[in-house]
Amino acid sequence: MAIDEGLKSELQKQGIFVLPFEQLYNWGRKSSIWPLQFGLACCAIEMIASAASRYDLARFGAEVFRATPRQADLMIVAGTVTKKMAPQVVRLYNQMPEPKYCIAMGACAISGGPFKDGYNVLKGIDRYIPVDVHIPGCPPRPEALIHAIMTLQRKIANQHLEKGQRPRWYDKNAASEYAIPAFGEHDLQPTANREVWQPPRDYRDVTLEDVKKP
Amino acid sequence: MEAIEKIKEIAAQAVPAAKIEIINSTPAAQQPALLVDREHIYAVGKFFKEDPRFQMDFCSCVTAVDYLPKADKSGCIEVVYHLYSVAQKQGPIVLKVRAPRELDQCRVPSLTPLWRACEFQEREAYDLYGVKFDGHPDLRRILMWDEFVDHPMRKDYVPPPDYEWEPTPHDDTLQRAVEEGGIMPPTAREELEKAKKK
Amino acid sequence: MDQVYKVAPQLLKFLSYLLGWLPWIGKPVAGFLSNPPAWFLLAVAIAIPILFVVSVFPGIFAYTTLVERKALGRIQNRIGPNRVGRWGLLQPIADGVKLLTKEDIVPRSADKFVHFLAPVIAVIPSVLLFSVVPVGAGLVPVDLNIGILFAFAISTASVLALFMGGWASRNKFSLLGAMRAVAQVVSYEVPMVLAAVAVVMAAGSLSTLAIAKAQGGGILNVTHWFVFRPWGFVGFILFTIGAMAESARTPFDIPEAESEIIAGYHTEYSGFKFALFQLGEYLASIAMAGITVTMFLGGYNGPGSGPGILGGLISMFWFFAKLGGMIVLTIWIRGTWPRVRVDQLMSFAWKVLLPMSIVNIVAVGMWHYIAIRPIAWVVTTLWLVLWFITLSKLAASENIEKREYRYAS
Amino acid sequence: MGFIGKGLFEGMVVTARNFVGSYFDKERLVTVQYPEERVQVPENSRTFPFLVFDKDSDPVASMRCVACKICEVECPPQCIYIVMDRDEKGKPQQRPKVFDIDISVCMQCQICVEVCPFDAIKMDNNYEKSQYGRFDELVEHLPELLKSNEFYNKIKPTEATAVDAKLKADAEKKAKKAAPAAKPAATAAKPAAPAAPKPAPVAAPTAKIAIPDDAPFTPEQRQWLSGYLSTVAASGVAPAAAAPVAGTPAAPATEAPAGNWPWHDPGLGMQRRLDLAKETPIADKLMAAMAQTDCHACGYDCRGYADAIATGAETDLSLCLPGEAETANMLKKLMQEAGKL
Amino acid sequence: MIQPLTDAKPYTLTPGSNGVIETQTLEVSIGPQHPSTHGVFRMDCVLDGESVVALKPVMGYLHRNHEQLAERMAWLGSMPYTDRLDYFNSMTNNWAYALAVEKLAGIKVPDRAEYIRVIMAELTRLLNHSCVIGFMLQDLGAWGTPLLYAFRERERILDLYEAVSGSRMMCNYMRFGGVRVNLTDENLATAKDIATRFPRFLDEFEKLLTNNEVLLARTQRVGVLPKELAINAGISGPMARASGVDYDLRKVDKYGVYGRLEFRVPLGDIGDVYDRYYIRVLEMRESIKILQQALRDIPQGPHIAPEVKLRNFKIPPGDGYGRIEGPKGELGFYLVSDEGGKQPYRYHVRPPSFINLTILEDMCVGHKVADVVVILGSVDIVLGEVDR
Repeated sequence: MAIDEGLKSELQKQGIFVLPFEQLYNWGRKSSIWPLQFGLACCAIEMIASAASRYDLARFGAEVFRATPRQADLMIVAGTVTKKMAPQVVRLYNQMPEPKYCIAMGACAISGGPFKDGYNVLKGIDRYIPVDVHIPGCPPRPEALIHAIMTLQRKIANQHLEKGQRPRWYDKNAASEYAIPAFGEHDLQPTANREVWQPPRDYRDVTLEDVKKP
Repeated sequence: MEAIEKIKEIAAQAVPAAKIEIINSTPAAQQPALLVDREHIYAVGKFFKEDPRFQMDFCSCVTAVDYLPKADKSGCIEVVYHLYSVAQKQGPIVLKVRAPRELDQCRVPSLTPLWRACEFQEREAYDLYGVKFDGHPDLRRILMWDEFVDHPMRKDYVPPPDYEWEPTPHDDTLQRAVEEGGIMPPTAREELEKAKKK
Repeated sequence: MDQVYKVAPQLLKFLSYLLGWLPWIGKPVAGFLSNPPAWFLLAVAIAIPILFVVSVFPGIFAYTTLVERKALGRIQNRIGPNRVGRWGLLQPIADGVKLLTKEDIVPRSADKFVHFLAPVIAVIPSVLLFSVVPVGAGLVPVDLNIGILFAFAISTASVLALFMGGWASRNKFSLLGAMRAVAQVVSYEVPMVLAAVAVVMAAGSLSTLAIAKAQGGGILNVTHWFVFRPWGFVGFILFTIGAMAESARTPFDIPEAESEIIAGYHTEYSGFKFALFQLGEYLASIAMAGITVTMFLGGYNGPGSGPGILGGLISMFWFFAKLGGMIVLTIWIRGTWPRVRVDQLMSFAWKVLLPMSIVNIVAVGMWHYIAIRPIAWVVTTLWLVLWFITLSKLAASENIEKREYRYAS
Repeated sequence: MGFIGKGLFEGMVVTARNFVGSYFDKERLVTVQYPEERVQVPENSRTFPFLVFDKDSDPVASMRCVACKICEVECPPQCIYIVMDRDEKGKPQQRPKVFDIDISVCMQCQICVEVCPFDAIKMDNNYEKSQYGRFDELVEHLPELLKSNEFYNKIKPTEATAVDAKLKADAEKKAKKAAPAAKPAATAAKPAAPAAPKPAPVAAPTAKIAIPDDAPFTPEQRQWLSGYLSTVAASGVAPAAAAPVAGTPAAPATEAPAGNWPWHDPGLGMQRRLDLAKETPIADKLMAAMAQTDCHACGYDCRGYADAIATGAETDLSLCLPGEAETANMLKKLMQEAGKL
Repeated sequence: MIQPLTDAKPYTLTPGSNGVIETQTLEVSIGPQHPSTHGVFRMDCVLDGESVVALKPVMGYLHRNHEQLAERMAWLGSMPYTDRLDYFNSMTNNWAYALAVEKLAGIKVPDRAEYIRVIMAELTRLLNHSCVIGFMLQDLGAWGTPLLYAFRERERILDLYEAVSGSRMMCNYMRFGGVRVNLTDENLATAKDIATRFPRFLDEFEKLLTNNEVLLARTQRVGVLPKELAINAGISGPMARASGVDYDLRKVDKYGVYGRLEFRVPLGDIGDVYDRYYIRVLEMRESIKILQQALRDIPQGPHIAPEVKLRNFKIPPGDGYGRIEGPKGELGFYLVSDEGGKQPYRYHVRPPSFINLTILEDMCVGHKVADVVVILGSVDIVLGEVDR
């Protein structure tokens, strides 16, 4: 039962601050996201630059890069996920304690990027783990990473505890561990985790007509 | 550095049994190479390394190149060694050695005992091209995972199917995306059918 | 403890006056509080120091993490956390809330019970350490006459927690971290204790209150601090190095060396257990800073500190000011120096600190028996400096040398 | 002494100076608080491409892109997808019907900007594009890509003014040449060709369709329209004149919907196209040598240009911009073989 | 008997033959995800207590098939991919590839372009050496302070790169026959300002580090690399010069206009981690000298050879090898073009950090785990270049 705004502002006038549990949790998680110290390629250097002096991720309380997945809440997949590295990435994501988020930073992490046609490159990490925010760019500027972290904070801010809209880590039977692919003779087995990887079936061509009628 | 022909004579005298030819590069590059047969590449390499006139003690680059069989030429895998001399600061001597493309006969004597620099690069040539180096201390795959069986950098390698979401397909990705029933712009699918009909 | 007995009745009277106006339960409660039975008075007298220690020092821990992140930021030309609350003031609270609501993972192959027990044991000794730290003039939670002995006995118990944590997680890196922690704390315990012995000899008593009282007097209550004695200054340096090694702060943070063995013994701890480990670690370093302040920097003595209400308050101010100074010093060192290697740490402890602390004890003896002050100053200083030079020559590892670099022709 | 020495304290002095300095000296506190303050991004900083159109009133018509697919071919990660717009008769318009850029693959290398002969695609510098979804949100279609020239001038002033000046200069040069209706002026073969296809009056005796002066067109549009109408008129009249010597049935009207020319596909290599057109008449061989993009950079479409060369109406063999020197040399070789030159 | 870990052999504490307690080695994989492996690089270490008994490097976690992709693209198409090889020094990667193609096709580069290339390469060298020292200190445990000072200077250089080429890290700035955009006077002014400001930063950096006793104790006599092994193992760059190998391609090949600029090449003699650190500091000082000379006498003129075509650029059939002195060592490109000429038939990169890792085991055996991390830091590897 979310408290309605009218009553809340009324109480506020009297000096009583009503803070439902949900907002307290979200505020706590939002304002102290500890990313996992996990860099793959060039985007990792831009991630370090965003934690460096000029762009300073510390202002958001997110500069504590924890080396162990047990104490991290955010995995920033910064760089190309190759097929040889994919099992390790999924295992790391499984090892993180539950209210965990994932940012796919850079074209390579989203879709394999410029190296899409390589034989050893995974076409995007969301074939195996659910990704919350995608940042296009090769590499995205440090401001783009900070903008993404603010987008993630907005997403955390409106998570709810009510029955219907609960995030996955509140209900018992939702998966918090994702299948780790095995090394096959020619490719990873399986090539994608079907529960996580669901491309849209209908693809509509956007043509000139959409330009004419806005 | 003397002219390449002179080097060829010196090498021929030093290792009489070796069959050495000269292959020249593009006219502008002026880096002719010495093609040596498989049995004597080790002896020639040892000569260039120890001979006081050359002292080639720095093996800079080891590359495998896959030549597909053509109408006139039969296919082969060529391993190219670029040797430099740190002591006398001399330009490259390029040694080439060829091996047939079939996996079981693709064997070349390793030069790692002469130059430690070749260790990783020969392992990479084995991993990506399938050239087995006899005498290499630790011939394992270096870049691909151990359970991988193919040699992916060969010209006739076909990567596994992975074309489910292709918003911008072109020529062969378009071909493979249509075969695997991937999701792509409908106009691209019609275009391909039309081209097939023609 | 005796002042608390005097204070408790007045406090209860004030409380009863406060609750008096409550409509129907006010009267009986006020009556009960104004003349309390003996057992209730004792309970309140015990409750006040416990409440004080459990609320003030974890608060100091929370805001030490904030000061640390902002100070490290300022050293590195950036601003620390400033978007959570006014100047980032709510950052520690946010960290706490997040760590509390984190899933608590216990590795499958871990030894469940030991894995659970380790953080608890990490916190208990650190909190107990505060019972002997004199916060103000006469204000010490428990006035033990063997205060310093109790402090050292308890502080070694935290090593158990580190090893249990490392061993129970069944993780190779945490095992390495645990072994390093044991070796380090054991080998730094000895020079620390011997440095404290010097102070105990000078103050003539083990009780921290007495040591603090011994440093009172002199101009503005400052000149009698032990740190202004030659042997006191050396003792201060030895004790600070030992304290930093004890609580694994840079340059001795080898047990959880992030760049070598991931996060050392608390690699497998997540959420609230990790927060408990951090709490234990930081409380231990604050408590050690408190003991250093008590033994060498004159505890609560400072200009204006005295027995009365006002003097007590000023003395508390001085104690917390000096405590803050020590914490800032550790943060400053953390932002500057690289980490020492394990074997160098050991050789430094056994070959340099231990002999110096023994020499220091001899210096205190000399100081005590040479009646004329100036001669005592000269003799002890000479004695200490001579030993300092010989030891540094002996222990200086041979490979450190200045090098010249040539240029290619 | 083993450890406590001069060097350690020098280091402490440096960090202390930085700590104190951060409160006074601008040099020692370099943080730019991103959402409130922003780093002044230099002018030619680049993130993702966008398409330029000239007039706000009608973006579709005034789009500079003529769908010649040079950028699609040259893009290293192949993340551009273009479909040529055809009217109901199947005749190629000079506009892309579909122009997608998959920004989840784009590597921001601006090679498409470099190779575009019509300055139709430029690099934006907006970097705030993080999305929750990954599939359709990260494929930019025409509505998101099309941006006005004013926007281009706003984000990149110097570069935009230089491009506008060049376009205006080309337009005037063509207008001056086209006025006396002399031999079609060879536009400069340098890679940056003019945007509007120049009106090449075909030798065939067709009256130049005059456009009323009060029609609401800018001079530049007038050029383009007249060129376009002349080709339409020319195609309507000239099939007979283009009858090749070899007697095979003349190809249908040059503007006929894409006939069954197997080689008419920009993706095929030059060699393959010529093999497909081996036994065909000289006009088809010439057409096979073109770049098959029907981009009208030469003033005709591929078929029209081939016929013009075959009939001798067009002597300049280097007008095929996308084909560049390769097509020009091949045309010269074919003409020598056919003994026409 | 104590329950063994998943794969380890059971611990036996029975006294060995000579009465010594038989201990058991510990296999630890300092794995693809580790705070100080500078990316996804793995070392399988066998530890006896703290000291290393054996060490096998494992790579390939960032093998992005750059060479196969290059064989399907035009010559110019793989120029932006060279930025992603060693993602710290995109300018020198571009230069190495452009130099190799120019050598193959025989293209003459105008003088102004050569000077611009020298300026950009030396700026990259400054940036790379300062960041490497920063990362090495991070491995030594200094909580990011030297690293963030180095990144503060790096931001200044990246601003110049962005103003000139459009992107901070992936410049894609050099073309065959010169550079894509000419340097305006304002860019030259910022470059001069960087050249004057960098020595002050270097002095502060040295004061913080060079005679810091903990650093001296941790790095002297650690990871010693003898001179003959360095030459035989093909080690190049500052790592070789720290062992006394006098081989700097700017002096040996005299490519570009390095023949006209005078600068010195610092050489160490023991070849341990401290030498590699200090050689990089001295090389930064030499680079500043080169930068000032290049900025002083940069001529006017075209910034690119006009006759080089942008599209359908063809190279006559044949092969060739071009190399430059990158900040990490000798970066070479071996290119083979067949008769089609529009695409490279074989495109091979000779990466310095991949070959400098050959002797990692020889340097690390016998040292502690803490030293292995520092030695890897001093070797200065970037995984984009190691795995290509």
